[in-house]
This record gives sequence, C-alpha cells and structure tokens, in this order.
Amino acid sequence: MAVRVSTSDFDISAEMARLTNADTGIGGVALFVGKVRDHKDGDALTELVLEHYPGMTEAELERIEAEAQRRFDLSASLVVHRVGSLKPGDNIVLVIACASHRQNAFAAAEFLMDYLKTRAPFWKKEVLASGESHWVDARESDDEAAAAWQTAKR
Amino acid sequence: MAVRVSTSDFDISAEMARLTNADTGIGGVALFVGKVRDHKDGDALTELVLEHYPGMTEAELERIEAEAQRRFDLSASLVVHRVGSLKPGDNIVLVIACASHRQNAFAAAEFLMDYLKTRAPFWKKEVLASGESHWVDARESDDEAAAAWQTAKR
Amino acid sequence: MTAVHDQTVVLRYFAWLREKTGLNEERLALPPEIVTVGDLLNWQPTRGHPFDLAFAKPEAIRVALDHAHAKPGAAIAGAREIAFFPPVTGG
Amino acid sequence: MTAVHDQTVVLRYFAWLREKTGLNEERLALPPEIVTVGDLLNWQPTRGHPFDLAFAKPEAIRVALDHAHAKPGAAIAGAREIAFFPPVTGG
Repeated sequence: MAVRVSTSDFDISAEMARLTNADTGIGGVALFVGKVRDHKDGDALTELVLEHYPGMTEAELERIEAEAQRRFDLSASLVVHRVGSLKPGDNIVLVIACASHRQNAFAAAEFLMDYLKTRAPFWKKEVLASGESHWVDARESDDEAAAAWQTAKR
Repeated sequence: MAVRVSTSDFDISAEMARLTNADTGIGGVALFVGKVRDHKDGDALTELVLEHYPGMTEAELERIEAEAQRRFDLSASLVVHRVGSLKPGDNIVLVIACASHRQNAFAAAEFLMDYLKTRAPFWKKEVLASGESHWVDARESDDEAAAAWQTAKR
Repeated sequence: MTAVHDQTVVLRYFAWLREKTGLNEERLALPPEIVTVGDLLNWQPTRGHPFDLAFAKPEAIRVALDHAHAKPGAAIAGAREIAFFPPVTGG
Repeated sequence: MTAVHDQTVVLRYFAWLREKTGLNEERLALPPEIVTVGDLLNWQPTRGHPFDLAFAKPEAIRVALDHAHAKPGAAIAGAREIAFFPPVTGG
C-alpha cells in the first residue's frame, strides 16, 4: 500500500514488479494509466498544469487506498499522481491493484480512480493552442461514479 | 489492435508505449496482468503448463478484440498470452485497452478478460508439490461473467 | 449439397482429450451419416478403445470447426479441421 | 468548548481561489461568531476586495479542515489549517 506525488514520470513495469515480486499469491493485477489528451472539445491543448495540496493529497490518497484495501481484500496497491507542467501524451496518474482474483483487482482499480477523481485535492489548468487557459470544471459524471460505490453491495 | 501468443515474458511499459505513442487522443489506459499463483486450494503449486490451439487461438482472440473495439470505441488494444511451462509469480496474460475516457478503457479490459477466459482455446495443467498434476476445470463463475455481457446495455 | 462427397477431415485433440486418445491429430473420412457436431460426438466412443474412454462424457467436450467454436447442432459439412477439447481455462 | 479561545488559523487557497485572492495562505484570528464551515464561507466575501469576488459563489467552493474534507455544517473549532478550493479535478 503506497501513495506518491511526483513531478517526474513513472515506470509501470518497475512499479508493478515492486508490488508483486514478494507475493506469489497474487493472481490478478489491474492497472490504470490516465494520460494528457491533445484536445479539449474542439481546441488543441498544449499544456496541462496540475496543482495539488501537499499534505492533504497524501492523507486523502491514503484514506482512499485504505478503503479500497478494506472493500476488495487487496494484496498490494499503489497510487502515483504527477503534478506540475505536463504535455499531451504525458502520463498523469497510475493506479495498481493486486488481488488473488481478477474481479477484485478490477473493481479496486476502478474504485481508486473514481474516488481519486472526486476526493484527492488535485486541480487541472488547461492551456490551449489559442493561448487561452482555464481551470477544468469538475464533471458531474465523476461525482455520480463515486456516489455509486456508496450504494454498491460491497 | 493486436494479439500475440508467446513462450516468453512481456514488458508492460514497452507494450503500452507502443500502443499509445502514436495517439495523444488517448486519455485512459486500463491494463490487466494475470499471474501464476503459488497455491491451489491447500496445495503448493510448482508449475503451470499452458497448452493452446495454434491458429484457432489467434483467430478467436482477434474476434474477441474486434468485438471489444466495436462495443467500447477503443483507440488501441493488445492481448498477449503466454504458453508453455510457467512458475509461480510468472505473468500469464496481458490485456491493454486504450480509450478517450477511463470508463470505456476499464469496461473493455474486463470484457476482454471475461471473453478470453471462456472462448480462447487455452488449457492449464497444474503441477503440485506433491507431484500430482491435473487439468484445471473451467469455472462456472467465468461463464457467468462472460454471459453477463450479452445482456449488458452495451 | 451435392449427393456424394468425401468427408475427409483432420481431427485434432487438446489437453486431456489429447492425452486420453494418445493423438495430436488424425486424418480420416467420416461416415456419411455424420451430419452435425452432435453426431460426431456420439460417434467417437463407438470407435472402441481409447475413444470409448476419451468420449465417455460427450457433454464435457467442446468442438471447433475450422478454428471457430461450434454447438452440437452445427453442420460439419465443408469443415476441413475439426478439434475436440475440454472447456477452455486460459487467462 | 471552554468559554474564550483564540481562533488563530492558517487559511490556504488553491487553484482559482489562490489566483482570485492573490494568496497562497494567510494567518489570522477568526471572529468568535464563526462556528461552522458554512459561517466561514459566508464571512469571507464580507472582507471586501478581493474576497468579495473570490467568494461570490460560496456553493462552488470546497473546504478542508486539517487536511480532511468538511461539509458546511462541520464545526471549525480546533482546526489549525483551513483550506478553500474548487471541486477537485485530478486523475
């Protein structure tokens, strides 16, 4: 169980090996990588600036990860989130969930992303090719995805 | 879109980079890695032998991948499945699904795994520490997971 | 379908069917009365040892016609390669 | 709660709240009548420029007490660091 905030990129193979090497009871590993897209609606995006709240970010990610561990009986998990200036194609976030079986691994990775999107204190500012820049609005669909876990069976 | 059957291991970072480098419209990448577990019920497992049906395997994986592409509007995808003699902790299968948004990426990766488990012609033989070996029985829960997609909304 | 045609096919066996039959594959001409996959599954155990044992439970056996899954009702006419195997367990 | 205590806190601002207030953080003693997060959100715009503009829509602003999300009804007593920010957009 680990969380990390970083200005530099992550190596997915190395991160996964670190989580799984010690535990051959792991049968399924679900991973998610969020990436910077090159457009926002019609406009070309040239930069994505990620701000966060040091201290609270780590505390909140640890709470989210502990809840995933409790719900899905994870063998290991990791959340890495980048901050600072990113370009189209750059990685933003990595989530890894390791469990005995694939169903729990998949569910935990989705849960981690849904909660991270609605609770972890990160904010995105988009810089467009036109020179205009703006803070990204929160999406209602993300709130709904996170809320759905509160009524889920487990 | 690609499928591959291989006796050797895969490099997750390299495989993902190959899929995403050319397309900065990709916002979400869901990955799944299936691994050899070190036990079967109470018994220690020492080897897992994977047999397949060359020719049909590739044809079936391509059908499964095309169906995932159709349902989830994927930007790119990959299925790699190992065959031959594997040890506890070894990787068995890698699935990668790339889409604009995370929901489709996650759903496609789960779909690919559920269908692969019930339709792709692979068979596992487990060798236990006791020396006993046996062909693994198909799990009803896997059939049910695959069948659920047939009544799903999309 | 034209009247008479030679149903020469390659039969392939995997996993415990390969082990129980002792065969990876065989080439043979099927009797003309075999029309469906189900007919074929019922015919196999009538071939005697080791097919009687390998095909003792035909409902536990899956069949593919030319690399595609086929149900017991499927017609085998035209198939060149027919495979027999237990339910798959990959992933 | 004992009768009189000094509500000296650090207030922190993020994203467009940081830009609109022109502040990363400030240290100040809150008026004693401020009891809840909601009280605080209603008090901010009364401080005049630039807080009137930054807090013009308090319902669009989220608050954390000592690194934990807090709803408008939550009591602020005892909090040492209070943060204001828009709904989060990471991931």
